[in-house]
Amino acid sequence: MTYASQPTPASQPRAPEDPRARARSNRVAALGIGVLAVVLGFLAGRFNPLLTGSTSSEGVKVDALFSVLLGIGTAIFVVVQGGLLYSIIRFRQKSDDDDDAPAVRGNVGLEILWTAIPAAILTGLAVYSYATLANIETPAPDAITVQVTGRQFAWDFYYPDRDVHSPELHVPLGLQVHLVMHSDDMIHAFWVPDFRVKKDVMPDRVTEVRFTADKAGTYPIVCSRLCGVGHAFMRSNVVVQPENIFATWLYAQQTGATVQAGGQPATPAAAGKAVFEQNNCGACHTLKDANAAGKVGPDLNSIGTSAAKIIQDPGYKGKATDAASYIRESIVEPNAYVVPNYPPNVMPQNFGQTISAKDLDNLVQYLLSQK
Amino acid sequence: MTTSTTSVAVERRGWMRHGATSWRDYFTFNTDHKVIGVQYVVMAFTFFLIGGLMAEVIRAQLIKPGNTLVSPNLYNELFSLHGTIMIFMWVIPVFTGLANYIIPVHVGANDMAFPKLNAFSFWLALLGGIIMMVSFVTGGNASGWSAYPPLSEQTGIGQTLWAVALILIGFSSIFAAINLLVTIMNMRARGMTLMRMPLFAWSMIATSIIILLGTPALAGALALLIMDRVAGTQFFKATGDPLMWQNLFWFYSHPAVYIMILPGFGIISETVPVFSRKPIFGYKMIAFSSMAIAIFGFLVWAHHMFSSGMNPLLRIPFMITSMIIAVPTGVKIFSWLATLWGGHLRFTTSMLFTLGFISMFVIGGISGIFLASIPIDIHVNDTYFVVAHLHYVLFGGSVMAIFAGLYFWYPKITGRMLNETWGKIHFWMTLIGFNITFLPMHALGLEGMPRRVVTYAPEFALGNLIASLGAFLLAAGTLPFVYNAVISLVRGKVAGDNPWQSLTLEWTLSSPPPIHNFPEPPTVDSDPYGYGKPLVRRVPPAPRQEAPVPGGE
Amino acid sequence: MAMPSKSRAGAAKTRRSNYVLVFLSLGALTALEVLVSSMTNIPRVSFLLGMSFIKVMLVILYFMHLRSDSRWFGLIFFLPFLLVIPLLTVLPH
Amino acid sequence: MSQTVIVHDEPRVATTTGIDNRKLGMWLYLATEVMLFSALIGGFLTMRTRAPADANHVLNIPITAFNTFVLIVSSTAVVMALSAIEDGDRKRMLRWMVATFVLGATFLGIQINEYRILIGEKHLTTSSLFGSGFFTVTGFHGFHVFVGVCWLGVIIVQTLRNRFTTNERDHMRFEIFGLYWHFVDVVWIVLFTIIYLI
Repeated sequence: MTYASQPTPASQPRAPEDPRARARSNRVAALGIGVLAVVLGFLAGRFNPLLTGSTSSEGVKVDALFSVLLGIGTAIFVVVQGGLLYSIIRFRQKSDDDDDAPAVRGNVGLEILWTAIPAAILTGLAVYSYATLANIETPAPDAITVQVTGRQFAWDFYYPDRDVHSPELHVPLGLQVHLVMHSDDMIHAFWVPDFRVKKDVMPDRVTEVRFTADKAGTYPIVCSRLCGVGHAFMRSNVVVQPENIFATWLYAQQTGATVQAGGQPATPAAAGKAVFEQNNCGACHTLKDANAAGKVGPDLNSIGTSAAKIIQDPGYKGKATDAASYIRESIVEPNAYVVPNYPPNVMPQNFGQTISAKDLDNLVQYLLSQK
Repeated sequence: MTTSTTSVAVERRGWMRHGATSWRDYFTFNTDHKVIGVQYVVMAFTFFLIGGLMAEVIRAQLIKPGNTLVSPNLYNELFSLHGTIMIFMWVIPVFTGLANYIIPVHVGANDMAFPKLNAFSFWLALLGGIIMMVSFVTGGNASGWSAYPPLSEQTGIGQTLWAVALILIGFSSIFAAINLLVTIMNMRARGMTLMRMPLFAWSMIATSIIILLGTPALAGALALLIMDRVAGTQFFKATGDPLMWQNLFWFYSHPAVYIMILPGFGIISETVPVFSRKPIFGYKMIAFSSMAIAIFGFLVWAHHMFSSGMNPLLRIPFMITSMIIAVPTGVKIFSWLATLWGGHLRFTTSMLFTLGFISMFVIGGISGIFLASIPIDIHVNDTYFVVAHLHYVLFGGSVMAIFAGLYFWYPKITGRMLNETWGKIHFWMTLIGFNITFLPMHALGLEGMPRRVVTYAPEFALGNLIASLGAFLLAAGTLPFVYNAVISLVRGKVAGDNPWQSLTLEWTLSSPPPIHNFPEPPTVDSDPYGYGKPLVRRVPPAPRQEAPVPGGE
Repeated sequence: MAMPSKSRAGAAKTRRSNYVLVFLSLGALTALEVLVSSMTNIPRVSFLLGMSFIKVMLVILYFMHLRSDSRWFGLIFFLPFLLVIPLLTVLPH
Repeated sequence: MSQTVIVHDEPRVATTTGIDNRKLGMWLYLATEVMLFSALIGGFLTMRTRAPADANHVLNIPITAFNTFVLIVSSTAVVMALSAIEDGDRKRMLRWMVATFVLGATFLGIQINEYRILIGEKHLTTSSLFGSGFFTVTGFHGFHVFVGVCWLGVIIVQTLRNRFTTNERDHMRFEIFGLYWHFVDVVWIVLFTIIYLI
């Protein structure tokens, strides 16, 4: 038995069509598809509708690279889809035809061509990408350094020169910012979509990222690496300000911090609210006073009164004896007692280490005041 | 053996079975490659439905921002298991199943090289799948299918079960790969040199090599993860090296995307010439490009880590290899286009899925080039752009190819034709639903929507709404196929031996083929793509001296 | 089958003396390794890796018969090492 | 006994490459094992570079060198048994098989004793990066030796019951076992150098 013994319906050729005219029209069509690909590719690259308007000087270069890729990608797209469409329309088997097509098994020149041309294009893209990469990652001598700490599910930005912590990143306009990043727990990723910068924040090593904001405004900071239950809520903002306003802000933070450290105006509850915001508790918990609407963990709107009730509950397994100690326990050791209908192991278990004792006291006082 | 070899029959060997006469035989430890093939396909399709259901829940949750259909923890478990199931319990095993059924017949063998090992592989995969589902019930993997530590070291007990299940499935897949490789290398029909093999066999060689050399790296990484979780070692903890997981994981999981697409390339290389009534264009280039992908596919893994904390200098060589790997894939696409060009195209459902494959896969391939470019990848890594890209490759690519193959071989496997009208409804609903679902995701990712989020900023509402509606259409589109596949078993038109007038060896047999396939050993004197005028049939090939293949082919 | 039963006994005899030779070399190398591992005035690591490599090759070529067996086996067995090199280069970074 | 029949209905057709299917399959499996151990060794080396100070000085090199030697002797015993099969000498075959079995078991015994001492000295998987890597990698290797010893045990029992002889088919079965055993030996040669000596 061989392949050759296959039964194939043999039928007489249909009314003859001039094969040369046919081949010529196909060649013209192929050429047309090629021209169309070049034109549409050029237009797509020129008017790139998908990734434009970055507000950092690095991002603008990324957008330019994207435009080139989009142009080339569009051209490839048109070649293939055009070839497909033309074949579907032109080479459909006629209903009265049961015959095979002329056998063509290959064409060495063509095959070399469609190996070599893509290889050349891709090599070129690799070189261009590398040039862009080297360009956007070049350190500037006058860059200002901010230390970033990621933790479930909040960001902390620390300005070492002024000893200032902030839950939002404030940066000066037009100056390169050098972020030195580290994570307290999981892998997070620091991403500012408008700046086209992203870098993982690792628990075992320090990573860095650099950008230069070009336009004043407020842009979202997104965690793009799955880091646990509150991952979707791990967001913050980067505020780009003219240099003098930035300096004023930084100074205000510094003195504010000093005043607080001196324990003058801020009540413990007011300070606790700052701690609440700094740790992004609102990502998971609802608390009207702090404009928080998280749905992952229990509602904290009347925790000041409900805490006392919970410890009376026979189902309560923890060690707390009053409302304050219950709130403290829930923050430091969340698995001691998990409110019914909420899953365990969801709330980070290291707040006892990451929040200072004083801040913790203030946070407990603040929550206690929510009646 | 006294059993007639021309009719379907079943042999009993102790508690084992070989062959099937009734549906009950499909629930036994059966050593017939055709039975095992069907077992694989049916199991995988069941998991496809389960994974698809999870996808629908995910899309329902994302239909509007701030939706509370599922809790964030359940959401994380859903997309983690959706990914794992679709990859390890659907695409990989369904290809293993099709290869199991087709490859021995394609190369002219009576069964696989190791029938018992073959059956063992199937039951091991099923066991792994069941453990995977159990892990979901016990509070499963909530760290994504890529399970990055340290997060995956702190999730529930189900994560350990998940890892155990993956190791079992991995070894099942390794054994299947060994089986296929030995079958193809060692059990070919007389006259079937390597260059006369069907291209599906070539693609399975490449796939099996990747499975053989890649899967153990994943098994090793999973073993270390289990050690971390159970025995308190520190490989991936913050005191150890979390990045090492990413290296080991992607060392397998990037080649794994080729495990999931190369068999699809093989199927397409079979259907395109049959339904174009033309020989495949550039046989050798298609075969060699599969092998090139198999080897170079191992040298690109770190492009998944361009924005991680890896050594920045190491990114450059990986960018270059990631760009270059697109070349052999492009060669295939152009070769298929050239096969279509000037053919006599027959638009059966199988052909529609074939054309859909080429069209959709190209889009995934192009967005892949964007991802290979480090500066772009930094922006879109771990965003919906990647979600769009991977679904264009794996759904628009692999799944379309799977359906092309299922419509193509269903008549051979069951002896009956699938209904073409329902088939076309299936195709158009799938194609349209698929594009509505995943096309907007490109834009969502570029504009700043990260992946694996239970909710999102209000500005992404429109894109997500469209995607969710498309996903419902896509899911509904699967129903005609299920109906068609079931109803055609009894009501379908009788297929006959060779409904498509194809030249590969399986079509020389009855439908379904007899228990030991070939009543007499077949002999082959050309590749199976001798379609077209002038008819080359019965004419010996040009007296060009075929060089003997080293190793005594 | 694969192994035609030609002069099996004769071949076995020459093989056996080879086996003893390989065994002696392996033993000697192991002793040498222990000796080298405590020395400090030589490029210790390179020496140790070199000796380990020789031992591995001895076992593979003679005990596993790769030297005389089908080329396919060599291809199959050494192909993974092509991939191990990049993996082990990247991992500790 | 129950497992007798299966053997004879496998068709004896010549293979395309002329290589026995099972031998080809075993070599392919060994390629997989190469990658598995490379991943594990990669893990060990990474732990080592991360914490070079957690050195291997707690390990007992002389005893392990002896253990390495035990494994080398066992490998030699396997090839001796193989050549006995080729000579059709059942008695010599059995003797070398038992020797291999005993040597394999000795290796495991010494390794377990090493673990016992280390754990007694509070060197655990949890205590350092070196401990993590050491126990995982050597443990995996020990498991492979254990599988090999069990496999050989089955062959020896079958030999005693005259269901494993010196015929050509069983020759191939033993050769395949030998490939596995030598591979496990090769892995140990590498591990001994990387973990203990360097």
